Amino acid sequence: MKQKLDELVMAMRAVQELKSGDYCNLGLGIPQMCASYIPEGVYVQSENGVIGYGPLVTVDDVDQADPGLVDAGGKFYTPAPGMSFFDMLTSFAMIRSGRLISILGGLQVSEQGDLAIHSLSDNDKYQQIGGSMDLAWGAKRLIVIMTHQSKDGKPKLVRNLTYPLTAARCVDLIITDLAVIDVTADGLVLKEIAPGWTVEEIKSMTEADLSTAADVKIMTL
Amino acid sequence: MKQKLDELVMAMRAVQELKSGDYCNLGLGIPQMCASYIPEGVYVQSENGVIGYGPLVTVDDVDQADPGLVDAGGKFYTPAPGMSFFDMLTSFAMIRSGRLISILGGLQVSEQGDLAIHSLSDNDKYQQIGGSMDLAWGAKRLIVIMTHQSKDGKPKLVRNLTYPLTAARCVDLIITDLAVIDVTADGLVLKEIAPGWTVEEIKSMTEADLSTAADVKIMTL
Amino acid sequence: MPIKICNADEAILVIKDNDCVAAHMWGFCGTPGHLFRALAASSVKNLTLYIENFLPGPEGAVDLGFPDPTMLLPRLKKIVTPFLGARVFSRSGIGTDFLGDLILSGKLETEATTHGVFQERLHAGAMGLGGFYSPVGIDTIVADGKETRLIDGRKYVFETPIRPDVGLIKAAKADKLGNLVYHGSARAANPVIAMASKVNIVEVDEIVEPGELDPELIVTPGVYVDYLVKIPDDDLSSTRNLKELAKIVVTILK
Amino acid sequence: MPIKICNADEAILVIKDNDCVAAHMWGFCGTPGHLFRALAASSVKNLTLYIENFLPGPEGAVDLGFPDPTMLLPRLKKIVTPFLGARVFSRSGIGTDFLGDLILSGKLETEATTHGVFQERLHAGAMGLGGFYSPVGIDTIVADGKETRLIDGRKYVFETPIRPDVGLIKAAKADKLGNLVYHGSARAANPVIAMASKVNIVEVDEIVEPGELDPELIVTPGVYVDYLVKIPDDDLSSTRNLKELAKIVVTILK
Repeated sequence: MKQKLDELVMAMRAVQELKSGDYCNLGLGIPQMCASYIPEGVYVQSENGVIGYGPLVTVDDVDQADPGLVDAGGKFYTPAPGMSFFDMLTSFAMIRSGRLISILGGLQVSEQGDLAIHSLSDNDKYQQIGGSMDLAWGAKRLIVIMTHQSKDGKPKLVRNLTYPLTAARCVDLIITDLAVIDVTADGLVLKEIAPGWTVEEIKSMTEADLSTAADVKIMTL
Repeated sequence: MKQKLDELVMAMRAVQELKSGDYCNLGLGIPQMCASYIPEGVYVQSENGVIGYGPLVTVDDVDQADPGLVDAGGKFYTPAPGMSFFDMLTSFAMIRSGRLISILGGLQVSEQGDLAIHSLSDNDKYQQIGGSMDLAWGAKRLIVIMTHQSKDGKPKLVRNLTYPLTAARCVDLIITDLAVIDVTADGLVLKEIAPGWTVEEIKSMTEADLSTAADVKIMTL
Repeated sequence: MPIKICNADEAILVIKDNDCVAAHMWGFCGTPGHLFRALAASSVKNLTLYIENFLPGPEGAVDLGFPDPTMLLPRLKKIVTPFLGARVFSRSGIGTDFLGDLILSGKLETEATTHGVFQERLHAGAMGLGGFYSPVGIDTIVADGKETRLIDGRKYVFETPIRPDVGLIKAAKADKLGNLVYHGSARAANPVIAMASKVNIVEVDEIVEPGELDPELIVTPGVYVDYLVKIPDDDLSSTRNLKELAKIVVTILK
Repeated sequence: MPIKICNADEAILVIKDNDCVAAHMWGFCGTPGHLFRALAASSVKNLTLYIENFLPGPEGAVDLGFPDPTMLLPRLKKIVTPFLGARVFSRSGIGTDFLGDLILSGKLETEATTHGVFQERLHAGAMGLGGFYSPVGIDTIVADGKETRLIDGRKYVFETPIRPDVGLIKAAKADKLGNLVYHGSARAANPVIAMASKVNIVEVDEIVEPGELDPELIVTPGVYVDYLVKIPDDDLSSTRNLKELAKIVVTILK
């Protein structure tokens, strides 16, 4: 059963990094899937101005959908005890305060922990920067969830970014569909590998220099 | 009865400049005396974070003194319908927004409308700047209330400030114990004189060049 | 000045050609959709729109009242926004041009920024600042053509204040003095835009008497409000309609 | 990290020699007097105090619980404040020196600023900015020795962010997650200091369960709170005592 992990499993692995008392922000894409697995005592912030909200509204409780309770991804959420609302200036001060753990998606991460989230370029002007640069700069700890390779099989852990930079030297931990990788002062360190895969296989799908932790282990949920 | 106006009368003259729908801030000293004469429909802002509050607490209603309802001068105020509270960053954005009429005291005003409120100097380091520079810079309209001359008989309407600057070209109207003077692009213009005084007497107590309005009149309350 | 309580068409007349207009836009959460419709129906032109964000709605939702900002396009020459929704590239725009083509061809100017920088630029406008050094966006398109500076060994980008001529604000309730309270995360960028703008037009669901709003709960004091518009109960932007729309969005469109 | 609910002496241990500490101080309105007493009783030294404002109380009021900041002087090397109360010059200070003499002689450093600049410097700290250009204080002692710059023909002064090591915060109520609500104009600089500081110690009159505070009313979310101290009911800084003190101030001292 040598399979790449699916997105939900990557999200479930990411939330293992969160512990009671933590505050986090979930970026668009796979990170938002973490919302369903947030541990007890961890509070989620949404950049349009809310922290500590409850589970998302589902088709089964559609009457709870309140047009004023919408998260960054446009999903309706339910209230929860201890939540609070604030304006977006406050929200981005909070995001830049070093008090939130940030979980973002990514197109590429470099050996130095540089992050590229968008394929922004001068000629497409496809401007969806949103809060990603603020989140990457200001996080207490930045976790990136992304597939290990692009759809056309190119490595996403690279020596140097080829996509435009989001923020330099900002990533702390990378969770892919094959591995968990620490970004250290000495470069990328392989900490965990998905079941059925070998260190060598993972290295072969990685462009960046990747050292292996002494206690490298198999990912578990 | 050729008398200089007392402080209360100066304050009463100043509030004639306020009309329903105006918002104002009252500086320390004589301007705070305006509080008792604020016209209906005019709302007072205090820089520690409140706007639209009610009358001050007096010795007769001492039970109303609430340690959370204190104005910029440290006086207790009573609540009023439509008042609101905010933090001091918001308060000073409001003060700089050009939406408040500001009434300040003064040591000197120059021909150009430059204002000096404090005798701050390098060697006394008597640092009571407070919000005066913000209030002078950001006001929709800046009214200065001060005596026409200093205690030792020196003119306070001067060609150029000798006291340290608070803000340049900021004053719109000056109310003294002898006159009401407009600050215009063409210099200071005498608009009103206190009962019993002549234009020439006022000019003799003024160092700044002072022209006389065609419709100069006697101050009334 | 006393605030003016009037209808949207009347209020919107304060907006002149070439003005800078600012608004929050996050789906139907906190978006002044009623004012958007009035502005779209006006004949004003060459506006610069500062908008947080520019998110075209799903086709079906638009007819049901989703406050789609693309309705404003005939009024605009430039959009400054941290987030330009992907649908903008597949939606027909002015005349027969696709919006994406208008942007790619430069007929509609755009400017890249981040949420945090955008918010802080509005705040700088509210405080009368000349500009500030931002730590975010270094060596990215956000910093393109801008001054950078090393301060204490760290690199910063110089960003300038935004001081819109007119803010379009959505609040939940106002009292007759213009004091505003918001609801949930519909607060969002509305208070920041209100503080930065020279003139504000506010749409609300309800207008009450002074004293009915808790003074601790008022987020935007009336001193910032110039025009106050009550959304008609049967309007597409009324909370009642948005609640129905919300259910549809959850069940049908997702 | 989960917040720590503890007493003032325990919380204050997070403050180290040479730290920058920030607090609001406006008579007894919004002033963390309970934490002031704990800090005064500690042995930490060479602090830089960012305080809005430094207002010694009337002699009689101090004994009754007025949170006089002069009690902090033995802990300080520098005070940055927009307003240094006149009484500071007639009050005895460290040892036998008058405070005024300490300041005039430069033994205690001070720095001139304005309320608006002070607030914006804290905000710049909260946003991670490198600095900003302020329109206020041009050609005054506030601009002494600072860079100035013409922007669009207007002169501005370069001001730097304040990022205190520890903020001392006074709020009315907290829930157990550290969410804070304030009372009246005692809100003041407290929320701004809380957002700017790396670590915050908060004193409150009451601690309640999560969910008991209206989410619209919470001004400082718990994410900014590190230590939470309930003021003992019989403490000089308790609201009950301050209410009594307020009456005395109105009737006797004014």
